[in-house]
Amino acid sequence: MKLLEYQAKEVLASLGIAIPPGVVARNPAEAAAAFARLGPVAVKAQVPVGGRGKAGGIKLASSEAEARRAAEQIIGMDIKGFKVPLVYCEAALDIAREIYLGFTVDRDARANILMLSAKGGMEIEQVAEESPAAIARLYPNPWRGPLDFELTQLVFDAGLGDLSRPLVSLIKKLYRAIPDYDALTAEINPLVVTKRGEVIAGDAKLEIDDNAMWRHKDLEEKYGAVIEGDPYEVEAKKRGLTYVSLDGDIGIIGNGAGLCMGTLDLVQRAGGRPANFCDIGGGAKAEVVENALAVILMNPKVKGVLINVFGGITRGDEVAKGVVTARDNLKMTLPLVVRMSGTREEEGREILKRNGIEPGVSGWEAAKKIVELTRAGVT
Amino acid sequence: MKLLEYQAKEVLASLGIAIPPGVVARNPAEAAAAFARLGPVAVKAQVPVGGRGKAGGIKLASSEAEARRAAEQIIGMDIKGFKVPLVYCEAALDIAREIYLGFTVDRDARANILMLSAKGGMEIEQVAEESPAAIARLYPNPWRGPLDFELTQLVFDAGLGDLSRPLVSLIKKLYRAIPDYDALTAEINPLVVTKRGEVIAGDAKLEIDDNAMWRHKDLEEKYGAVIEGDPYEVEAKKRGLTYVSLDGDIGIIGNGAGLCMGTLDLVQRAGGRPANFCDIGGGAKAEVVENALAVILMNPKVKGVLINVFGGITRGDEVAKGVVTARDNLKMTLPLVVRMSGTREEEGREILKRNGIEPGVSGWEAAKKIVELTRAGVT
Amino acid sequence: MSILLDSSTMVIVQGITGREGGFHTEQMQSMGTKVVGGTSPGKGGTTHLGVPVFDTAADAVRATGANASGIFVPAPFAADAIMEAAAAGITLIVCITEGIPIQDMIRVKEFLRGYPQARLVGANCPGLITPGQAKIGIIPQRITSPGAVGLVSRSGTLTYEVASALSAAGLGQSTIVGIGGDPVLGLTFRDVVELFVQDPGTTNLVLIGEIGGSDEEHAAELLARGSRLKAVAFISGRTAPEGKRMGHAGAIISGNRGTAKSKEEAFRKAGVAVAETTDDIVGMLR
Amino acid sequence: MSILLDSSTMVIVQGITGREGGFHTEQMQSMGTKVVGGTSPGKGGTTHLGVPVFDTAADAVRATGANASGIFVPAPFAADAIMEAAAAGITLIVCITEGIPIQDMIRVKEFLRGYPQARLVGANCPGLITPGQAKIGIIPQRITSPGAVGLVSRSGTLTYEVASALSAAGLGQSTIVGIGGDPVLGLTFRDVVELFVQDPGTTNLVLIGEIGGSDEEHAAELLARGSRLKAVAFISGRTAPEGKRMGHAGAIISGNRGTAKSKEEAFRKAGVAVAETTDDIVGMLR
Repeated sequence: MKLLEYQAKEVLASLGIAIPPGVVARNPAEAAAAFARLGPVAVKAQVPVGGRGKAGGIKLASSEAEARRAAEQIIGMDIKGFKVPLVYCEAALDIAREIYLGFTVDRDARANILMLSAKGGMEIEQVAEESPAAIARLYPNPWRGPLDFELTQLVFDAGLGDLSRPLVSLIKKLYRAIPDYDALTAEINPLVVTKRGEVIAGDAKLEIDDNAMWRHKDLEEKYGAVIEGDPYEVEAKKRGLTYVSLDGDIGIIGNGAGLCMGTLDLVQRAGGRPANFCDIGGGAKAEVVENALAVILMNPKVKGVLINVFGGITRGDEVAKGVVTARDNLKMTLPLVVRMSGTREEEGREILKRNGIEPGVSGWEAAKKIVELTRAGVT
Repeated sequence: MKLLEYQAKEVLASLGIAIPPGVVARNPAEAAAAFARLGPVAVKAQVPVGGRGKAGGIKLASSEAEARRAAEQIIGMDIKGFKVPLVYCEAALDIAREIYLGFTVDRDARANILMLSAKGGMEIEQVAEESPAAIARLYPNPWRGPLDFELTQLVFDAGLGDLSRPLVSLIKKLYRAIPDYDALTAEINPLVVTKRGEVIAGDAKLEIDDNAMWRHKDLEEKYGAVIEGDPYEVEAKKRGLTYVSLDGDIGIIGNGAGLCMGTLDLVQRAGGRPANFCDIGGGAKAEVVENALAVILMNPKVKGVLINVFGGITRGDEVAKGVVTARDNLKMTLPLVVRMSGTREEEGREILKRNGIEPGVSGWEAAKKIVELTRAGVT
Repeated sequence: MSILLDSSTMVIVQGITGREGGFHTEQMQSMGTKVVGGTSPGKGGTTHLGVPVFDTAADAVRATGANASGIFVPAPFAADAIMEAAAAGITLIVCITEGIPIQDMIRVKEFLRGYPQARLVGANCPGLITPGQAKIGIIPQRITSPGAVGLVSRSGTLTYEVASALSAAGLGQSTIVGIGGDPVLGLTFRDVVELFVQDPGTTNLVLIGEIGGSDEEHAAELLARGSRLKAVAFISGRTAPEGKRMGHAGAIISGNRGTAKSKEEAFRKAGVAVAETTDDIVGMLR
Repeated sequence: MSILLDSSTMVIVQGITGREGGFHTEQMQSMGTKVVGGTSPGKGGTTHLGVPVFDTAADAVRATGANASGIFVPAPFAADAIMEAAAAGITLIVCITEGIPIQDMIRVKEFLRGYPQARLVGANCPGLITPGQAKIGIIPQRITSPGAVGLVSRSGTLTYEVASALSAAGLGQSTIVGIGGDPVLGLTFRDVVELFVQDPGTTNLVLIGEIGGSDEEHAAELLARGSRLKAVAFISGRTAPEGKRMGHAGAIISGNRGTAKSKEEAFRKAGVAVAETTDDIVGMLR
């Protein structure tokens, strides 16, 4: 779960990290009230993706009217598929320096990595590419957490020795997001040093491991409902599916992430454009297939669906029956190609044919078939 | 710092461990009120030492009058040098089984040890001696803490497999007393399984590392003042001395725990009986010597004092001047023998003699001298 | 010949009394895998599916001499079960469980550094099978056949698909290893390839990779040093859009690694043929 | 000859700019100890007492090649300083600091298992001195003299006392090691005795023990196997009353070990003479 900025900052504050005064506004009136309370503010779109600044999602307001107008413009706008549900009005900081500080999972090292750079701010990725030595790194032992001497070395390596004490203390607090909240990413960029020497989180990104949400029901209850993303993804999540929206017109269902991704590749290669990625996991029960089909058919752009299932433990005839039932229950009329292999695949294909569903022998044949059928539909 | 039972139980409760309903009573009226609230209660002396049961410090009360009487008898009584400041009135438990559970520091292993036995209760030391295999043991890694599988094994090894889930969970909670509170001992004996199957701390012992009290100022503030022990030890603690009361009549001051203990040995060997152990640490500044002498002279049993100081960095003449100043400031008239060695010891002895203080050349000579002088005093 | 697992491997199943654990234990037994016991705390002393059940892995190892374990316990308990197996002396640990929190697995990886003999396959993987001899996990035996093709894969269903195709074409397999698709896992692509390179019973190699991470690149580096194995690689996800990532931390550490392009190029450079679809693999192997 | 430390040892002082650290650095320098640098975060690049100061121990080791460190930092930071020294590659770490929380030291001990080359003396100890060559810590040089008596002690001032007496009697010392009296510490009695046994420059051994723990017993076990060293032991605290303990946990694990009687018996059994007072030691050594 990717928290919104204000949510992430609430969590950081609970860990003892200083954040600027700020107020959530759900409408222009609340933004105006925020100005009245805080004075000049940055009005910031709350979306769980980067690049909101470039998308026009951050506006400075130096009057109540400006704050109101900024909120009007930003709330409801679409940033990378996310409809902005609310803005965060935050008092402006008196910035002296901007530092980059971030924890994330380095999957190659199978470890958490901590990165610190004196060159914080928007251009940190460029810094990483052009002068990687400007970013000090540490892999904290996951049982011990980062030790004081390790952090002191890191801070001096980053050329921030003059801030050694406050930074070591702050990094230890931020680290708590990993063991305490199963954070996969905990990033403060910029970490602002004000002209008065305070060290404050200027922005905050926090991603919590979805697999660990059972340990953090409090976070889910408090923040889970606020984020409004792609409506199909939201619906798929409710139905317990692994689903990602794409911008094509061919719905895809597969069992297993690898097979599903491979199916996207085949459809693209055959000249089609997938509308989604949808992994229904092992087996292929009618109910799960029906849920997946239901979500895919919500999208009016979809012109046909390809189901690619390998029956490992599950038998082909059972898969076929499940697909037929799902289609019938949903009264689906769009072209449907089902490719299945594994045990009893012939029996399965027979069932599909009998029910007017196009069976595919290989993934590649099936991909070409659905592309052909959806093109035909257009003509 | 050794917490009293009710304090230890408050800490356990804050860690999520179930404790019986109980009320602190500072006088008989409060004990009567506790009975009114809780019904039949055990009225328990609160002292930071074991053996209070045998000393008559625990009484069962099945009426308000009995509760009142028990408190009257127990509050103010002396248990191993501790004046009982208050009692803890605790509802009786419906006991089905008594388990022993304890963490402590095993200094030979330089590690924390966790011990669990199905044979809990008063006789656990006897169990340890007669059937050590009845006590399951685990040395948890101090960075990781005890892992679930390790605890599961421990619980089955202790023959408590039927309680595996609640015990694993409870032990993990109790373990938090080590990293969170610098506990040196965290013991629940008996850990009671009630007839309804609840697992509840029947008693609790918690010792916090004095060297770590700077990390636990909250505990010190909340509980530090309640425990009233030996008045000389209390006074010595206030003055920052390492002091232990003994039951003899010769006051002892030394610098360094080893030298100080060695001095006790010598005095005893010379036929004397030390009144205390008092380590004034490195150096021997007049102020520290004065503090030590002042505490020792508070004890009316003391008939003379032996100071044994080795001047390592500090010079003998400085030590001598410090001792003279301290004695003069305190207007001390009892026999005083000072043995010092190290740099400038002759100059130091000269100063002592000039001021009427008996200088000792060796520790053994000095010990014999003070024993002789104090005996002379008696005659 | 084979890697990691053969008919002499003595296997316990952690979570043997569970639905999944029980079902797959039967499957494993039915192909002849030497399942010598299982664990289920509180059920020690009973028998399930014809084998003794123990309260803990240590008890099971002590009593049976098992050297391998298949883990079928729910995600909240799986990381602990892996550590338990390693501490009990198990040298091949196969964790099928899906959905283990990443931080749990990071701690497990660090824990396993203290047990260098213990090899972990997974988690979130279909396990491994040496056709005709034994399996630990859930790869269906009937789609496999004994032979000399080593197969290593990050994907479950793609593994089945390719194994089926190989078997249908008469190309048997020495061992099939599904290493799993989680970001933090046990044996890597490179680890498994290294084992296949050393296995005289393996003459061909099929590698099924996926976008993300650099494991395929590392395996390619190893093969680039020259190997007697004829190898074909396939990378799935080449058309997958970049994840909707947030924050810079991920980008800073991964740079341009982990794309399908970088993986395919690495394999080509190493002299490994790259298949465009899984259907092409069999043809390219001959 | 000597153990652990000689005139070639290159020493840094952690906390060199502090009052204690500075004072004892001068003492160490005045007897010829090769002090090559010190640490004090934020003062890197400056010079103190004629040696360069670094921000961290790793920086100091990189720049100076130091292999030993004396730690003079306040108790709340001392455990971290020990781990820092070990991680920086220091092989002899001497921690003088008193009052380190026991749980900190337990974590340090576990940490040091990852750095088997690193030997820790202390904490809460006077350190060690090889008379005429070098010292790390606070043992006054002037009470020592070079020679062949190895001295190991748990007590600071008793060490001084015995060293003085030895020197006055013309019995010089090979090395004097104060291991410290804390419950959880670095080198044990037995570790140090083992080093002395292997040192050809040591012919006699004086052991100053204390009640509590079983370190003396373990050292006696080692000596019981036979050693060329003529040894005398002294145990202080034989008349000390049992601590006012609470709870059973301590009693369960320690049983009858740790008393002066058990220690003295162990030494006698090992053929080690036991002195009744420190005054007797010199006479018994001749």
